[in-house]
Amino acid sequence: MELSIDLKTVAACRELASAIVEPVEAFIGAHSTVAVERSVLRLLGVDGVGADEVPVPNLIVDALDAQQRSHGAALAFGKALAQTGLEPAALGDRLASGELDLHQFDAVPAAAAREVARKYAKRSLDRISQRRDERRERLERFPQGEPPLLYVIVASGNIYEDRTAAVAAAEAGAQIIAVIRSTGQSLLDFVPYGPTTEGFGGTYATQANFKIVREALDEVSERLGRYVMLTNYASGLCMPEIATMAAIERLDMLLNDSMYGILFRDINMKRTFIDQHFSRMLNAYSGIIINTGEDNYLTTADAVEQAPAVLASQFINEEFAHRAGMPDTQIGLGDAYEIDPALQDGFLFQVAQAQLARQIFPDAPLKYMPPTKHMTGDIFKGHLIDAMFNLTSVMTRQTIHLCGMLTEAIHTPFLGDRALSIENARYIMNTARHFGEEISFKPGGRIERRAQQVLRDAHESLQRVADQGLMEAIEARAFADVSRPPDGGRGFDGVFERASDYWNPFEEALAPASAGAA
Amino acid sequence: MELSIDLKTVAACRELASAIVEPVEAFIGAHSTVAVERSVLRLLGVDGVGADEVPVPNLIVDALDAQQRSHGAALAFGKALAQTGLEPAALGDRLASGELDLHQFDAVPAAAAREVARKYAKRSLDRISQRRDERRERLERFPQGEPPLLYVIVASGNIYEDRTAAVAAAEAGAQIIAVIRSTGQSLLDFVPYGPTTEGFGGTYATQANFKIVREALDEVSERLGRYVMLTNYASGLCMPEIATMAAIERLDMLLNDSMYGILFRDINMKRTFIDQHFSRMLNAYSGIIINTGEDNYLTTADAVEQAPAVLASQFINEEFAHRAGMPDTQIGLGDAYEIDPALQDGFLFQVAQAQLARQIFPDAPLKYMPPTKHMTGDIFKGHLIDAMFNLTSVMTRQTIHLCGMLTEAIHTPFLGDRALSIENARYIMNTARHFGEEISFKPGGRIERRAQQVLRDAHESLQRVADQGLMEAIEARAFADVSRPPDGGRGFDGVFERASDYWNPFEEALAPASAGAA
Amino acid sequence: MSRIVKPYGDTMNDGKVQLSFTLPIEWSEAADEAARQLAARMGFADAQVVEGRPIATGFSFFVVYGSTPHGIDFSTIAAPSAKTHAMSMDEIDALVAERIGRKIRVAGACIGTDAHTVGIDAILNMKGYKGDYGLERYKSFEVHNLGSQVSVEEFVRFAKEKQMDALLASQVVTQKGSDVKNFTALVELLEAEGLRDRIVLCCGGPRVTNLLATELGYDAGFGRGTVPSEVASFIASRLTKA
Amino acid sequence: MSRIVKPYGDTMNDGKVQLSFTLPIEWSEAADEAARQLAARMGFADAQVVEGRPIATGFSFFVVYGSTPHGIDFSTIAAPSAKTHAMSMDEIDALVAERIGRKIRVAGACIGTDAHTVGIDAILNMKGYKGDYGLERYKSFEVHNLGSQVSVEEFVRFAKEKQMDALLASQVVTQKGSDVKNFTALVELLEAEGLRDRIVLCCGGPRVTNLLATELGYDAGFGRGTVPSEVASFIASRLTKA
Ligand code: B12
Ligand code: B12
Ligand SMILES: Cc1ncc(COP(=O)(O)O)c(C=O)c1O
Ligand SMILES: Cc1ncc(COP(=O)(O)O)c(C=O)c1O
Repeated sequence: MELSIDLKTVAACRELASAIVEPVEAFIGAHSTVAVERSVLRLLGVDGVGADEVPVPNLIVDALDAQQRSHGAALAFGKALAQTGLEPAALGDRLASGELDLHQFDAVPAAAAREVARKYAKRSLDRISQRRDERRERLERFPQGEPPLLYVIVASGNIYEDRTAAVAAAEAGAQIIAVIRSTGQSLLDFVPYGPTTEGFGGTYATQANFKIVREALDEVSERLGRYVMLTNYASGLCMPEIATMAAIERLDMLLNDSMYGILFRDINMKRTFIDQHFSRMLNAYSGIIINTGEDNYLTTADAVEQAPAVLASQFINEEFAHRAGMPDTQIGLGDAYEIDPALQDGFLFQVAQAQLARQIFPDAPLKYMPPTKHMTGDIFKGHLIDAMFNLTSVMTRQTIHLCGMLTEAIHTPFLGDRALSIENARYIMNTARHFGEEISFKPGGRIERRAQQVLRDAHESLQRVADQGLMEAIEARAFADVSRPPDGGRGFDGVFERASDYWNPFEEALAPASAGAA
Repeated sequence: MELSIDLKTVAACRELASAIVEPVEAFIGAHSTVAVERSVLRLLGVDGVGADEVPVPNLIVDALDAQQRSHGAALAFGKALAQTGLEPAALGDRLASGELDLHQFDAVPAAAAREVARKYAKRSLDRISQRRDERRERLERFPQGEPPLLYVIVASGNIYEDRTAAVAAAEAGAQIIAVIRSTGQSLLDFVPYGPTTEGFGGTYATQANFKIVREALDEVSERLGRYVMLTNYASGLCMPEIATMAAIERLDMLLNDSMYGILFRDINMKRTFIDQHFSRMLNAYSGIIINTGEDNYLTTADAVEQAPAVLASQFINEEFAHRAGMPDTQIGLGDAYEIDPALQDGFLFQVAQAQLARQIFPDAPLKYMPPTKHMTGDIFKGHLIDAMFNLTSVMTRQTIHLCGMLTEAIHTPFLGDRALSIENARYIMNTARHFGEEISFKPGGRIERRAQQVLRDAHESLQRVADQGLMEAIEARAFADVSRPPDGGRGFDGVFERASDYWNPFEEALAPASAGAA
Repeated sequence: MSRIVKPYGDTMNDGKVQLSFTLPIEWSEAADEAARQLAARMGFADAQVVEGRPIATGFSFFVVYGSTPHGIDFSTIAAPSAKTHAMSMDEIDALVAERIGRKIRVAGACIGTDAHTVGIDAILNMKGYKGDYGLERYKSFEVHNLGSQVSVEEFVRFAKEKQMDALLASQVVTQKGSDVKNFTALVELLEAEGLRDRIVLCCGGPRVTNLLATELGYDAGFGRGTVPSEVASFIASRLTKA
Repeated sequence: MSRIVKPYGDTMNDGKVQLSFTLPIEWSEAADEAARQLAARMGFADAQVVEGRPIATGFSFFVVYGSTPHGIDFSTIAAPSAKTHAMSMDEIDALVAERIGRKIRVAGACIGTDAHTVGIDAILNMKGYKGDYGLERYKSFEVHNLGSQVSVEEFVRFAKEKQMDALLASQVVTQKGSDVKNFTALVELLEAEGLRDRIVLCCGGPRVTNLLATELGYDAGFGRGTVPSEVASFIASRLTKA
């Protein structure tokens, strides 16, 4: 079932993406953010909260002066480690309580600081790599099953109800569980701490919550003989910190987009670009598959019109991911089934788009989002739209399949909704399992013409962005019809220039050249 | 979207069907039945009921002696018409009341009888042809819309509730309405009379009921600017009488199978063969599209195994219909979407079978029945199975599309069920309207191999039936795994041999050779 | 120990229920409100009309979600299953051979005007259902399948004349309570004929529950998805226990 | 004249309703029976559990049909729609030009923590919704779209400072009653600030009904499928009437 598309245009799109990302990468290389530095501390072993529930990594980074910060938190912290001989966690606590202050250790030689920090960094990376091996080993013992991998969300706000729901969903056939975050968490400039039982439209992403669900899923995986993946969101102001926690708690996937926060959460673009780079370096190393957020273009605007924007964004996300050292097999590019169900031949357009992505990104674990925007209170109709989505997904061999809920327009999923939704996907994907293999598209027909058009338009739009520069293009509404100024938006004050001898032990260890090994 | 199939095998199947039907047609030509004779009287203008609600045509035919009967009721009745100068209806009433007796008129010359009977036969046929023209003219003014034509059933038992339901369904988008008959009516050897309000699992087929719904649908057709067809069942012991009433009341379709009654209602095979021939002659003339009942093979046995039986039966039904003078455009051959939803690639098999029929019978208005057997109380799942059926139908260009009900396993449809069901079909058939045109099947793939296999097996089974003879084969369980002896079953006592000068004015007028004009 | 259970949406005891229905009124905002008030009158708290639309002149369709305040004490539910005697075909054959020493005579039929034989055939016919052999395949049963549309009188006459040990009555059509009517008629006639105590009497069909069956005076009732060995086990253990 | 309406299955007044729900119990025949009794307790007659099955350890899902004895007197339902003033854009512009002689100042926002702006944007943005232009396109409105996650305080402050004639508040997230909470907070603050009487106050969202809105103290509420001209008509006629 191959579409005939112009491979030269595909190659040209990749070149344009590279040209677009190149200058941004230069900018990234010269800067860091408070979130990156907090992540470095977390990776070194700092955890816990201080007064007013403020996380210790925040307290420490907030206490750094501009000078210290520009060299990277690892240096100042490493000096204290070297001097005090404390474990990072213990040191963190003393700094948090005010017992110690990093300015006390300015005089400690940088070399000593680096040495001890490198030691802890290695310990941390070894631990992450152990978790990665654990995943590999479990996947061998409990094969996950064939893609499309059925992915459902839990979102009760209470981590313990979420755990119940996650286990139930796994039993019903879910292969991936996402714990949706509480609304607004992406705008918090810190990560909440401990198990949480009150969220709004979702449950806070905390390391303790990650652990609770990971353990429950490991248990159910063994019981079912099938590995069940766990995912969460590395978006927002704490993107790299969530990537850190996810690496440690062996999450398997993370929502992680190079531009989503900018466009849809008004987070400063520089902050986002820097954060996504560090996050993805870490994700690459942890073996975490990222999911990008192109589906968001489709929920706010017309899906037929936005199709080229989705493809253009996929090329950009791919390029950013490559630059952070991610292999194709970890880049879950996004798309969604959002064409108006009333449109004649809408299904043909969806098939065209999904197959186009499949051919252009053959090794990517494509993420396919379900119908949401056109879902209504008519749950019966909604179930059918989901069925056509399921069919498209199995036909075009999508990888990460977010099961649509018949109650999408009503409430965050009930336990019973999830069971019906999984039943829907399983029925359709089984009854039409090999349908995609058995058909081919009429050359020059409606489906093929549509795919070719989308590719051409994406190329054109990438060309425009390349001409302008990515930051300037975003300001000029190139994406999702929103304008974001380079120095506007949330979190800009957390961006800073690196001193010439800025140092980050994890970047040093994970720099893309060496990440190939992951 | 063409399957590559062996056209020689198709031609061989048609030849076998002809060889199978030939001897049966010879038998039919030498016999008649009480139902045929009652129909002749009805066509001449006899109607109404006598004592104990027995229809007048029954009273008259039952009063004929064997000798009279063997010459055809038209002769004896014609003699009385000639002698008394009464209109047929009035004569019928006098005969029913016992005031007159057909034996009184034995001495009237046959020529006089024929002359007057021919006059009334012509009046009747003119009326039918007027109704046919009426249909044509209405279809021109109010085009019915594109196939697959959405067909739903109403079945409340009460003709007035049925009317409400029929109008509501038409408004929701139904293009064809079937009033399901009360259970057991096919085994009644008479047609109930007048409007009825108490049926069981359906509503009695009576001429008055036909009229009530026809009028309501004509009204709604004008309001919607879209002709809505009406259909009922010409099966069972009164098959030709129902065809008669349907012709007069301008029904547009009739369930009418050459073997259904034999296999599934234990009606005598000779009775059925004779009755179907006369019914179809009439249907051909009235412009009524018949629907055959191959779907019944699938509701009692495994649909994957029975596929060749369906195709074999389609060839036989086609041949019988041709012999009765029906053009291909009136032969609605049946099939159903009954493969187990749990079977992997079941959808591929369904597509193969539906497309096979579409190619072998290119001009037939194929009738496609929905999933029933595997429907359960899980209405959500049921709605999805119906969706895949809807998709198969639009892909393979089926013509008469019986909408599946999500509540199939629960109750005869509620008004709301019908609306959801039609919404299902409309959504799927619109979003995937031209999908079938845009794809082709992989040569030698699963779909094509399946179609080829079914064709080969059907050929083999037709060969076996031809070798045995149709009546003998039915006794030997060639169809639906039931055995019916040639002289067993219901209604055999209503079969009789024609005298050499048997006469039937309608047969005379409608004999296949002349029916080409219809 | 009492154990109150309530419907579960996403939190224990939230009582969430989904409803749909049609009202014979033209759609309007007032129709939505009527649907909401109707749901409230049915006792649902926080009833939300999430869908309301015209489906025909004078008819509107609604989807409603609400919370029921009702719960049920699960510890008080007495609904013993008839399917608890699980034995394999061989075990049953051995048991019957040993304890009874002859074949058990079983007659089955679709009674009344019901013509849906697929269900009772699934239990009786050799080939069985879902890979589980039918009673005809057992060495321990002599099976008489009377087919469809068997009147209660005919069925009882047959049981009497042929000295059946067990009767299996099927009802698939349930419209207007015809199933309960026919099942009841069968028990009553068996009692009137003085046969009831001598016969293991079972019924089945998609809407049958064991509870309903026992309330009607049957020994057991079998619903959706029954496989033949469950029925065979019940009959054999009932007859060998007696 | 009173007009009692009941749910309609296939016959007037049969009261047929479809339900589905999950119970936190392991599936068994007793679980089916529990579902049946629960439906009976909800008041349904002839409750039939047509589907009952395990969906997870300790959870079962049910589909039930039953007949409700309840009806509703449709003649008593007072749910006046806010959408009854239908005028076209040109008519509205002409009316406002004639009677008011200046642009009507309108501010819209997604209040509270709600970030679902698509709905309010559909009403306000130039391009509108379903082929119906948004208020920005009207000559008669000066539109201020404050966007998402606007606190009630901020919204009222803006209304006061910029002397708004009409406020449009949107709520899409309804979990745990957050919509009603935020809507109520807005009315209360406007009243506290003495602004309520000077402002045409509308709210909207997929679960909003005009009835709910007026009960909360709004002038009008707009639900699913609202098009901009309906809102524009309401505001214009309210302001020109006053
Ligand atoms: C196949 C079928 C037919 C076939 C029947 C062929 C045949 N020889 O049986 C045909 C096409 C002839 C038919 C006709 C009609 N049917 Co019909 N039919 C069905 C259908 C699609 C499937 C039934 C079936 O075979 N199920 C599969 C079997 C294996 O399941 P089962 O019967 O439940 O049996 C299992 C258990 O219940 C149990 N069991 C059953 N009986 C017994 C007995 C004992 C003793 C035991 C221990 C166990 C047991 O074991 C079985 C195996 O697990 C159903 C819809 C559906 N999906 O359920 C409609 C359905 C049953 N039919 C229906 C109707 C109305 C009719 C007609 C009256 C329509 C008409 N007006 O013409 C006619 C008349 C038939 C009549 N006089 O009874 C309605 C009944 C509505 C109601 N609730 O009352 C249904 C629900 C469809 C609908 N929604 O309208 N039908
Ligand atoms: C698009 C969407 C999003 C987008 C929003 C983008 C944006 N800029 O608006 C994104 C992806 C960001 C998003 C995020 C979230 N969403 Co959201 N989202 C949706 C979705 C799919 C569609 C909503 C929509 O745009 N509808 C189309 C518009 C045109 O319809 P409308 O809003 O009803 O508006 C019409 C009328 O109501 C009326 N109207 C509306 N407001 C007003 C105001 C006035 C004054 C007037 C006159 C009229 C009016 O006019 C409009 C035109 O007719 C719905 C599901 C669904 N299908 O409804 C979920 C949904 C609303 N989201 C939901 C949730 C939970 C969330 C999150 C909290 C999830 C999370 N944990 O991250 C987040 C957080 C957002 C937040 N803080 O509020 C839930 C809400 C559950 C509930 N009942 O409370 C829903 C129902 C999905 C679900 N089943 O879980 N979401
Ligand atoms: C990449 C990405 N991150 C995060 C989110 C979740 O939104 P929030 O920013 O509220 O966490 C989404 C939602 O679609 C997304 O696509
Ligand atoms: C050809 C035909 N006639 C009639 C019927 C209806 O059955 P009955 O014999 O009960 O009228 C069917 C049902 O499927 C059928 O296929």
